[in-house]
Amino acid sequence: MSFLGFGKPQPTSAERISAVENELKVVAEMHSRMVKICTLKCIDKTYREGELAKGESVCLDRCAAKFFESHQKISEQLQKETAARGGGMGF
Amino acid sequence: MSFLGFGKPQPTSAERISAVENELKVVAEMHSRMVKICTLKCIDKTYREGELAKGESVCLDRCAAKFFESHQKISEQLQKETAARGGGMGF
Amino acid sequence: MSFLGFGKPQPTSAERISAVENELKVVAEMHSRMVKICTLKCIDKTYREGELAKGESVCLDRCAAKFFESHQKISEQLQKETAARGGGMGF
Amino acid sequence: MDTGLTAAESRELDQRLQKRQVKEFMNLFGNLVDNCFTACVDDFTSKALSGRENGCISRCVMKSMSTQTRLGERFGELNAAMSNELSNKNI
Amino acid sequence: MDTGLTAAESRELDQRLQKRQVKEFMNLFGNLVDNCFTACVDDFTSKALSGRENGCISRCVMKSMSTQTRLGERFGELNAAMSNELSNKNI
Amino acid sequence: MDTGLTAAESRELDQRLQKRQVKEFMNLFGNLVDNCFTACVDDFTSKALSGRENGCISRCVMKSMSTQTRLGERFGELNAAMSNELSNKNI
Repeated sequence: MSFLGFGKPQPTSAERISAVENELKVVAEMHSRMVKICTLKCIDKTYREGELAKGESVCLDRCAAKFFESHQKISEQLQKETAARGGGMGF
Repeated sequence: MSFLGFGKPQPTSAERISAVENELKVVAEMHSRMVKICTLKCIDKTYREGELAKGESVCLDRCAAKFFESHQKISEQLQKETAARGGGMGF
Repeated sequence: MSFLGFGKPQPTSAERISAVENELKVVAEMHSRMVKICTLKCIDKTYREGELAKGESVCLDRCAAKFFESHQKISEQLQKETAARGGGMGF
Repeated sequence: MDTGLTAAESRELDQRLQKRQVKEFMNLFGNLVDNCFTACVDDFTSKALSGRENGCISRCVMKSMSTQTRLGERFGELNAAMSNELSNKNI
Repeated sequence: MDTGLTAAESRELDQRLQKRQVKEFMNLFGNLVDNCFTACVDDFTSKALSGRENGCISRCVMKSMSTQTRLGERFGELNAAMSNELSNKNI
Repeated sequence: MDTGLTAAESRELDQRLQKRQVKEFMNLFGNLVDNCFTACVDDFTSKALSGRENGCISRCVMKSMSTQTRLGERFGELNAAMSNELSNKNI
């Protein structure tokens, strides 16, 4: 996953490590945000059952797919808009 | 508080410091989460008074006790379930 | 912005760097909190339009001004109260 | 992932990733406590968890673990698919 | 807490803990601003805080400090009780 | 801001600030995804974003960027005004 521009060739050893570390951090954070948001969208908050209901499971699968699609879409739009506005990373 | 397994004998100096630092960090974070959640559960959001009402104070005390009990209970259940599922830290 | 007491003369090089870094971190965090809170207060969540409505723009400007005023006011009150209670940083 | 790191760099990276894993597990655990406490505990007329609250927390932990597992699987699949797509584009 | 650290390690740890304290105070202050601003400021027809908003913020800060103090006391007691229980188990 | 740092210290600081910028951009991007996904995606009867959801996300990103820009301008002005006020007080 390189949509934030990490993973390009980097000279020093410390920078190479940082680059990989950052890439994994981005993935880990995305994962944690997805868990939070899809739990909120799909899981019944009364917790009357300890097992995932069929409907909840299906909702989680679709939520994950939609989250990824949104993530990619927003990343692309952000790159386009930022380029168009000539702005830096702070928008 | 060692329920996350920190504080076990560690060889190097840096690791010993990290272990204590981590343990204190866990406690600090638990404290900060408790303040947020018990404020939400117990404090009237209109702020018509600047002093804690009697009912609010009692609610805070009980919320703190229940938060600790939940924390410990969840920690134990997590250890049991993780062992039963044979899973690592990512569940 | 020195209301948290950073930026006082510091002996070593590392400490001088940390002091400036901390000061900038405080500003960056305040900025990010303001964006979150004023978006919540002012922006229509249905996103029927992609442009800021006139009313939303004006609301954002006023929200920013009020956020700064609150920030400064709370910082001053906190210093006074902490001094009066003779308490340290943990209140 | 092909990280392009030397063996020594990989070892350094591993150490950092272990720290990250501990941090992530702590976050995950903290979010679990927040989530299940918020959803299940609402009665502050006593300072011990009631039978109903205990049951709710226990089911909440089980369901959260299943959610975590299921979303982890989906995340892995989607992330692999996205990485493939991106490397095909780059070739 | 018996940390089992040497004097030199303790000194290093102290420095890190001071950094942590600064960070925690910044978080606490930030949460206070968020919380009191969210609860008290809702009128964006002017760019200066109204008398009502000022009063509400001031009471909110006072009450939040009392909440912080009270929960800090409870947290200390509960944490001490839990630590004792755990060390009794381990012996 | 007059940082009072030497050239070497400034260089070290620059490197740290670059890291901070990357981190802040990642946060900002993550918050954007969270915010727009939460506001726009609510239908989990399919696993692909619908036309309505796509449009909503796209408008949400545009509006969020304008919000970010506008609040950034206000923040800069207010922060400059506050810094001036504080340095006048200190002289």
